Parts: sequence; C-alpha cells; structure tokens
Amino acid sequence: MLSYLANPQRFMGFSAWAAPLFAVLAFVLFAVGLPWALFYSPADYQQGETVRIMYVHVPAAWWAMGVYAFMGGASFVGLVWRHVLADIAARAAAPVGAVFAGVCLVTGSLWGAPTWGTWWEWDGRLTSMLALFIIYLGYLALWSAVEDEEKAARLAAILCLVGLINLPIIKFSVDWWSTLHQPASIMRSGGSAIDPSMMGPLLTMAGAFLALFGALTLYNMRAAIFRRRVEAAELRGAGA
Amino acid sequence: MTFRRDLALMWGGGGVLAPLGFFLGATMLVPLAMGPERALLQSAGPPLVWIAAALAVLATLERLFQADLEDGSLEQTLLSRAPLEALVLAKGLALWCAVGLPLALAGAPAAIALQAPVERIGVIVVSLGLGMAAFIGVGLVGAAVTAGVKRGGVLIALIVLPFFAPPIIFGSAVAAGEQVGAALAILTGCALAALALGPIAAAAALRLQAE
Amino acid sequence: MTFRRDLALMWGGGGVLAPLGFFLGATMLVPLAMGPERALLQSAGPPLVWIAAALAVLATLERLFQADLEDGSLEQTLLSRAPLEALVLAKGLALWCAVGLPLALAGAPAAIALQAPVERIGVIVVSLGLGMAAFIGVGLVGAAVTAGVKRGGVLIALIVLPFFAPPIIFGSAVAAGEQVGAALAILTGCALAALALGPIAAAAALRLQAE
Amino acid sequence: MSAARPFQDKPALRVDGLSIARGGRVLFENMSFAASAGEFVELRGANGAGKTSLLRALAGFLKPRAGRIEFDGEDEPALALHFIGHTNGLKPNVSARAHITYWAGLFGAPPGWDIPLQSVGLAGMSERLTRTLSQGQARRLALTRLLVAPRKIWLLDEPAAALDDAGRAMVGDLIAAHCKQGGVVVAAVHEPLGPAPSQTLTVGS
Amino acid sequence: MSAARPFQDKPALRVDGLSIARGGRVLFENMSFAASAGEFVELRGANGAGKTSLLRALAGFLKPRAGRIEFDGEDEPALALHFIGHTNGLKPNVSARAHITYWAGLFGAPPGWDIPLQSVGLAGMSERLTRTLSQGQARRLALTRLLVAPRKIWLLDEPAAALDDAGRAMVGDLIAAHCKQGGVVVAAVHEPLGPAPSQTLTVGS
Ligand code: HEM
Ligand SMILES: Nc1ncnc2c1ncn2[C@@H]1O[C@H](COP(=O)(O)OP(=O)(O)OP(=O)(O)O)[C@@H](O)[C@H]1O
Ligand SMILES: Nc1ncnc2c1ncn2[C@@H]1O[C@H](COP(=O)(O)OP(=O)(O)OP(=O)(O)O)[C@@H](O)[C@H]1O
Ligand SMILES: [Mg+2]
Ligand SMILES: [Mg+2]
Repeated sequence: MLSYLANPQRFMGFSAWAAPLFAVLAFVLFAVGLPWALFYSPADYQQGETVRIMYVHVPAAWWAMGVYAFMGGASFVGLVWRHVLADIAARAAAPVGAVFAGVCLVTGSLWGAPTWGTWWEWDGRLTSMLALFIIYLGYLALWSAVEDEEKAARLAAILCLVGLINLPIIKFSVDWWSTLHQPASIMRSGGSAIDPSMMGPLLTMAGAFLALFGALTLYNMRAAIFRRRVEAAELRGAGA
Repeated sequence: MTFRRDLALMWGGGGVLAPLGFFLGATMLVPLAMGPERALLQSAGPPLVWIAAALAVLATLERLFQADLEDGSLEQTLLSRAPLEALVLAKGLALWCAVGLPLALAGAPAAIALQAPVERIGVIVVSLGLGMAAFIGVGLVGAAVTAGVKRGGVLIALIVLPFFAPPIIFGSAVAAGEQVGAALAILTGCALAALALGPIAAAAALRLQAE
Repeated sequence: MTFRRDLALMWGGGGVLAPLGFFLGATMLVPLAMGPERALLQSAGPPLVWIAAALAVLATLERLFQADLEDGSLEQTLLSRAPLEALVLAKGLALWCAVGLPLALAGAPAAIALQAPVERIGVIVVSLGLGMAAFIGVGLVGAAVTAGVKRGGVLIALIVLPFFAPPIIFGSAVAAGEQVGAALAILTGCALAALALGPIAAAAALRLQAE
Repeated sequence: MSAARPFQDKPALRVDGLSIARGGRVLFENMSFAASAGEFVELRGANGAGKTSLLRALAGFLKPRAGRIEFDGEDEPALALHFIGHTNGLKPNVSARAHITYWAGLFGAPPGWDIPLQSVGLAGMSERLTRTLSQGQARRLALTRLLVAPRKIWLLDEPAAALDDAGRAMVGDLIAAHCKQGGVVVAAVHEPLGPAPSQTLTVGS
Repeated sequence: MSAARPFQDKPALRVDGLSIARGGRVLFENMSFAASAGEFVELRGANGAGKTSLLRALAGFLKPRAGRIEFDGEDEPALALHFIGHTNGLKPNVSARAHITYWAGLFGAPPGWDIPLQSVGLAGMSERLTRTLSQGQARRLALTRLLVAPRKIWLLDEPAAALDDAGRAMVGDLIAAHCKQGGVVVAAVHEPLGPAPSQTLTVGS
C-alpha cells in the first residue's frame, strides 16, 4: 500500500478521491459526534456540564500526539529512503498537528478555570504539551526559514525525530510527576475506567478528528505537489 | 579521540569566557532586581541559577556552527578522516569543558550569592554540570539545524527551549532540595541521552549545511 | 536623519527576532525552574522580566560592531558624510526599534505569565521601553570598546552590567508597583543620558577600531 | 572642459616621510610621494610588504608611526575618498539594491543618481541577497561604491581580485575614466590592470 | 619509480552528465569529463559561470541536479581529496601553527610530518594569530593544507588569489609536483597558473 502510493503520480490519483472522502467522513462524524457529546451524553456527577469540554479536549490531545508520531514516521522514511512524498507528508501534517495541540491547550485551560480554579499551572503534563506545541512551531519555522526545499525537508526531519522523545514524556508525565492533571483513564493497562455512556461520543469525536486530519493533510500534500510541479517546470524552462 | 578533543577545545575556545561573564552578571542582577528581601531570594534564587546557566548556553549556540560555515572551516571538517559525529561530539565536550564546567563551578558562588544553603552547594554544582551537558547535547542539534539560516537566533531559541525544560525542572528541584537523588538520576539520564543522540542528529544536519 | 535611521534599521536588522525569542524563552523557563508556587512567582516574577530583558540586550551586543569590523562595513561608515556619532545614534535607535520595542511589548505577556497584576501591565511596558533605551545607550559603548577584542563577550558583560544596575533597580520598582512615578522619572533620565552620551563615547571608540 | 574634469584644479595627495609599523615590526620607513589630479599610482610589493597597510593609513584608518599625509584642498580627507579593501563590506542577508541605496545615503549620492548595477555587469541582480553572489559578483557589487557618489581619490586594494578578464578590463576602464576626469587613483595590484600607471611605487624593502 | 608516484596505478575522477542548479537557475547541464592520474584540469569561465559550484559538487558539498561523479578506486571520496575554496577556513584568533596541527589531525598526517610553513613562504610566522596575517599570507597558510597530509585529488578554487608573483609560481610548482606524483588537480582560475593544463574546461554557456 505504502510503496504503491510512493509514486507521486499514483498518489495524486489516490488522493483525488481519498481527500474528499475523508472530508465527507469528518463532516459526518462531527455532525453525529458534536450533538451527541454536547446534548445527549450525561453530565458528570462531579464536574457537571463542563465535562463536555472533554469531547474536544481529549481527541485534540490524542491526535496532537498522534500526528506528531505520524510525522516522525514520515520523517524517518524521508531521511532514510530519500522519499519526497514522505517529506511532503510530514510538512503537510505539521500545521494540523499544531492546531490540534493549540486546541488541546485552549480547551484544557478553559476547562481548568472552573475545575482547578486556574487557567494555567506549570504541571508536568501541561508543560510537556506546551513543549509539543512549541516543537510544532519550531518545526514549521525551520521549514520556512530554509530556502532550499530539499535541505529544509532533511533538516526538519532531523528535528522532528529528535522531538519524538517528547511524546512519551507527555504520555507518562502524569505518572512521573504528582500533578493536577488526571492520569490516563481510557487508554491504560487494565482496561478503561470511564463510563461507557461517555465512551461512545468520545470515540466518535476521536474518529472525526482523525478524518479531519486525513482530509487536511491530503489537501495540503496535493497543494505542495502542484506547487513543486510548477517550480520544476520553471526550472526546466530556465535551463533550456 | 582525546587528542582531537583537545584540539577542538582550543578551536572552539574563541568565546570561552563570554558565557561565564554573562552568567555571573545575570546572577549579580537578580538581587538588584528582586530587592534584598532574604526570604524571597532564598526561595527564588537557586532556581534562577539554573535559568542563568541555560541562557548562557543559549547565547553561545547561535555562532557555534555558523562561524564555521561562514569562514569555510566546516568544509574542511567534512573532509576529515574522523567521522563527523565524533568531531561534533568533541566540539560538544570542548564546549562543556570551556563553558559548561566553568559555569557549573561558578554556580557555587552564584548559588551562595542567591542565598542557597551552603550544604547544598555540592549537589548544585554537580547537577549544573550534568544539566550543562544536557543543554549542550540538545543545543548542538539546534545550532546545526539552523546554521545556514537567516534568522538563526530565534529559531534556535524556539527549537531548543522545549528540550531545555526537563533538565531545568529537575535541576531546580535539586537546587531547592527536593527529591535530590531521583532528580540527579534523571539529570544524568538527560545528559547521557543528549550527548549520545545530539551529535548524531547534529552531524546529519551539518552534512546538509555546506550547500 | 530619519532616512539614515531607517536604513540603519534594515541594515542592523539581521538578528531582530533573536533577542525576542531569547526573552520569551527566558520568561517561559522561569516558572519551570521556580515551580508552580503562585505566591513565589507573584513576588519574584515581575523583576525577572527586567533581568530577562537586560540579558536579551546583552546577548545582542557582542556582534553589534564586531560583524561590521570583520566584513569591512565599518570602514565605509568612517568615510561617510554624516558624523559617526549620528550614525551610531541611528544604529542605537534602530536597535531600539528592532529589539527594544518588541521586547518592551513582549514584556506584557511575559509579565502576565509571571503573575504580575493586569492593571500594572501598562506601566511595565512603558518602563521597559525606557529601560531598553538606557541599556542600548550604555551597550553601544561596551560594544564599541570591545569590538576588535579577542574575548569580547566577557568584557562587554563586565563593562556594561554595572551601568545596567540603575535601570534594573528602578524598573523592578515599577514592576513591583513601588513609587511608580518617581521611578519612571528616573528611568527617563537614565534613558536620555545614555542615548545622549553613549553614541559620543561609542563613536570615539569605533574610530580607533579600524586599525 | 572644466565640467568634464571636475577635480582638475584642486591639488591632490602628498605623502611625506611616512613610516608604518604593524605588531611591533616596521614595514617601511620614510616613504614620500605625491600625486596630482589625473594620476594613477600603482602600488607593488610582495605579500606582506605593507600595501594594504599603506592604503589604510592613507584612508585614515591606521595611524602611521611617523610622517605626514596631506590631502591638499580638502578639510576633511575622509569625505574626499573611496576605499575598496580586501573585504567587500557586504552583509550576507541584504540585497544588492539595499546595499547600494545604503551607500548612496552614506556617501551622499548626487540627486538623480542611478543604481549602477549595469555598469559592473550585474544587471538583473538587484534583488539578490549578497550571500548568493559568486565571489566575482560580490567584488563587482563592492565596486559600485565608486560609482554611486563621485569622490576625488580612490584607494583600491587589489580591486580586480576574483574578477574574470572582462571584469579586469572593466576596472581598468573605470580607473582610466576617473583619472581622465581629474581624479586620483592609488591601487595595490599584483598584476597590471590595463591603464598605464603614472607612477609605480614598490612597497617594502 | 612507484615510490615517487604513489597514486599512479589507481584510476581517478570521472564526471558524467552533470547538471547543477543554484537558486532555481540551471548553471550548466550535461557536463562530462574524466581525469586520470597525473592530470591537471583547468576550469575557466566568467564570474558567476559556476566554477565554484562545480568544485563544491565534486567535493560532495553540493548535490547536483543530475549526473554522476565517480572517484574510481576510492570508497570514501571525501577522504581522497583536498579542497581549497574562496574562503581560507581560518579562525582569526588562532595561531598559524595551531591551524596546521589541527589540520594534521583532521586529515591524518603521516607520522614524522613537519609543519610546512617554510614551503609556502611563511617561515617564522608559526605563532602569529591569523588575523594579523596579510591577505596573501592567509592564502598561503590555507595552502599548507595540501602539504600536511597527502591526498590524491586537489580541488582548488582560484588558489593563487591574492598571491604575489612568487606565490603564483609556488602554486604552479606545487601543482606540477603533485601531478608528477600521479595526483589529480582540478583548479578554477582566471589566469593561467604556470604548468600547462592537460585539459581546459569552460564552465557555463
Ligand atoms: C491547558 C491545560 C491542559 C492540557 C495541556 C492538557 C493536556 C492533555 C493531554 C496531552 C491529554 C492526553 C493524555 C493521554 O492520552 O495520555 C489529556 C487528556 C485528558 N485531559 Fe487534559 N489537559 C489540560 C487540562 C485539563 C483539564 C482542566 C481537565 C479536567 C479537569 C483535563 C482532563 C483530561 C482528561 C479527562 C483526559 C483524558 C485522560 C485519559 O483518559 O487519557 N485536562 N489532557
Ligand atoms: N594586526 C597586525 N599585527 C601584526 N602584524 C600585522 C597586522 N596586520 C598586518 N600585519 C603584518 O604587516 C605586514 C603588512 O601587511 P599588509 O596587509 O599591509 O600586506 P600587503 O602588502 O597588503 O600584503 P598582501 O599582498 O598579502 O595583501 C604583514 O607582514 C602582516 O603580517
Ligand atoms: N546560494 C545561491 N543561491 C542562488 N544563486 C546562487 C547561490 N550561490 C551561487 N549562486 C549563483 O550561481 C552562479 C554560479 O556561482 P559560482 O560561485 O559557482 O560562480 P563562479 O564561476 O565560481 O564565479 P566567480 O568567478 O565569480 O567565483 C552565480 O550566478 C551565482 O550568483
Ligand atoms: Mg593586502
Ligand atoms: Mg567562484
């Protein structure tokens, strides 16, 4: 599958229908998940209605990390097998991941104000999530600061791989530090500790975020490939 | 290896004292800015030693490889018999000897000036030494990745600071006397990981920088 | 004059963002190092904004004239029709616009992050702006005197930091909300004096640097 | 005629008993020469002889150990000369055009001046950052300083370094034209530049 | 005989269909040439033609747009060549001797090597900081890299820049001697260096 798509020509063919498909899927999942989460799911017995922030916060947090892991994989492929499409994929995913991280931070701090009584604390998880957000920004800034695209791709890939180390830190920060933020209750060894009635909307929203990521990334990649084709044509023109 | 390291030490030694002056100046300014309240200094001071150290390293990073790139000595390094990773590691170790070690030692008077308890000075110096190694390992990558870039300075800060966070958190814990043993262990881990992986990533980046 | 100033602005604009990243990074590290104790941050934080700003300026000074000396553009400046004092002043003003002003503005979020009361943000930004002018005026002299020197970095720190003390003391008073009026007046005085005398001394030093 | 030779009537450069030392070593002693309007003085000498040091002393950057340098008819000699040293004086991340406008302000270009990139063979490069220029292109850009604002005395340190044959010819033509206008050119060279020098000084023993 | 020409039997450098672009502009396309042991290849071309870019591509610093560069008989081409670029690769506050010892370590000088300052006309300057060297002296110091450790292929970018007549002759002699030993020299020049090139390539259209 991957090696099949590694050809830009075939990728363009595939993404021509896959990108809109993901977009439609995201739309449908949001259309189902948002009302479910906001109106038809139970309020928490402790937190009341504010718990509904969770349905945005948690998927955003998951996919902020997930997108970074995806970029890590793509960067590795780009570095080792010199694959242009992998470089483009990593670059295309980054803004989406940055936005997810930003959404996680904003919803988290909106949620923190009523429940913890503070917008922001320098606790382990919050800090490492902020670090992830900054790493995203640094990655994007590096990419745009280097003029030569191929060089930019390699340098950014190196940075991305180095930044992977932050993911386990975010994941386990709640266990390593004694903190405000609650420890994992869904994805943990020994089964989920969350009420099943919350699980449905949460997973739907997680699916919606994933589909959104897929759609945006594919569209970004297509745009990048079109731009490169135009530039390559100009270069050929200048040489002749 | 040691031979080359010593060479690199002299080589990279252009601005050895600068970060030291920077560091001592910074810690000198703290009491001025905070006023002479002892209690405040006592709790805020020791962590500030860490911040000053991190900033002193940060300030040296921008020119670390950029100078080599501009004056053509990076090209020569690429033609060397020794693997580039080893040369970068040597540069990192030289930087640690030239900047990290003096800063860690200067941490003693600085910590005293900032009212850290005297019996804690020993661990503070050790932890600073470890932390500097971690900063430098990460800093090598930031410096290498941004070497040819127009606005290198901000980029380095942006890239490197998220990675500076863990050593600072645990280092300040040591300085504040909390969970010293565990924090020292984590700092050692950070330092080793940074010095092991940093040069590899930095060398890969430098290879791309010669244009 | 304005014409030349704008030119100098573009000219000196190489590393505009670097100090900003440095400053914001520094203020971000503070709470990491000090731990999340709110009370401590509240009293220690605002003065730290000043220290971070001073260090950010200090970090830009080393290369301020050294780059001009190395690449031969200082020679051209000496052949200019405009008096060197005016050119140095223009460089100082450009530095203030490019570094000082952004830093002063960045002081607002930084002060908030360090738990300064919201109603005090206005004066903090104004006082930072004045303080940056004072730092830059003094910094020009330090940078000019050490431009051709082997170990410029420490020297600048040594020369410049004693003169940074008064603005920092009064600026931190503003940030802490003590005697704001008087402190602002003194800061204005510092800024004017530094900008008036700094370029004269710096120009005299630069004339000797072309060898 | 006088419009064509604006510098003609003023006298020019006189050096008397000049002696220069660098790092505690005397490079040369008791050098004397004079150049009047329209003269092209060629400086020759081995590497390390002191050509650059002499030119820097003439420009006022280096204090001689002894001797006098006079620019007759000029109160402020620094305002009467252009200096092209070994270094080009370029900022890597600044465009060619921005350099030239900066110099125009610095040296006081006359009203109606034009960006002289065409004349040094850099047509179409005005927006290029100078770090993307080749060595010879950078040297050509540095030479535009001579054309941005007219100044009587040109002190040139190996002006044709890194230039190709066309570039050397161009430098020769610039010098010849300047001398014809009554300017004075003092140039350190390792190889003749084209126009016949009116005097050749050998620096060093 | 074979001791005098240590590189003789190995084949050397081959370039096939090379095409180089800088900043979105193609400098040249489809360049091919080969040089065997003992050859001196001269690169000519106007300023900005692409001589430096070609040499950097040969050294492996610059990735060509298309084409192949082969160093026959060498697994690790970077270890088989010396590169002297436009910049000298000197640190201003480090002494000449320290530079040379550093290079000796970097390039793997054979045991019993000697500091070759005499051979480039810098005798007695080993303790000088390089910022106190004149332009030509600095270039000579950079050239000592060629002598510290023997390498088969020399890529030289205007090696005689800033050198006086004696210096140019010295560079010519170094090249001739290296070719005689079976080395390969590729040098970009604006003026002939002395030894007759075995081939002259003109870069650019
Ligand atoms: C700016 C502040 C916050 C940040 C940066 C943040 C960050 C994160 C991250 C990164 C995760 C994913 C963890 C994982 O999958 O292992 C997460 C999950 C979660 N967060 Fe937050 N959070 C913030 C504030 C809050 C607040 C205020 C609450 C509620 C009081 C909250 C409740 C949760 C819950 C319930 C989860 C799911 C935990 C799980 O089952 O894994 N967060 N948050
Ligand atoms: N700062 C310095 N300290 C000590 N000696 C110096 C210094 N600068 C130059 N010298 C020495 O002064 C002498 C003259 O240098 P100068 O640069 O004037 O020579 P030059 O004739 O221009 O040589 P080149 O042809 O190589 O450019 C040289 O021997 C040089 O080593
Ligand atoms: N980084 C870059 N970005 C864009 N263009 C570049 C870059 N570097 C070089 N160039 C252009 O590539 C061309 C070739 O440059 P190169 O330095 O190879 O020329 P050269 O033949 O060595 O010239 P010279 O004789 O002046 O040294 C020039 O036109 C130059 O402007
Ligand atoms: Mg000279
Ligand atoms: Mg060239």
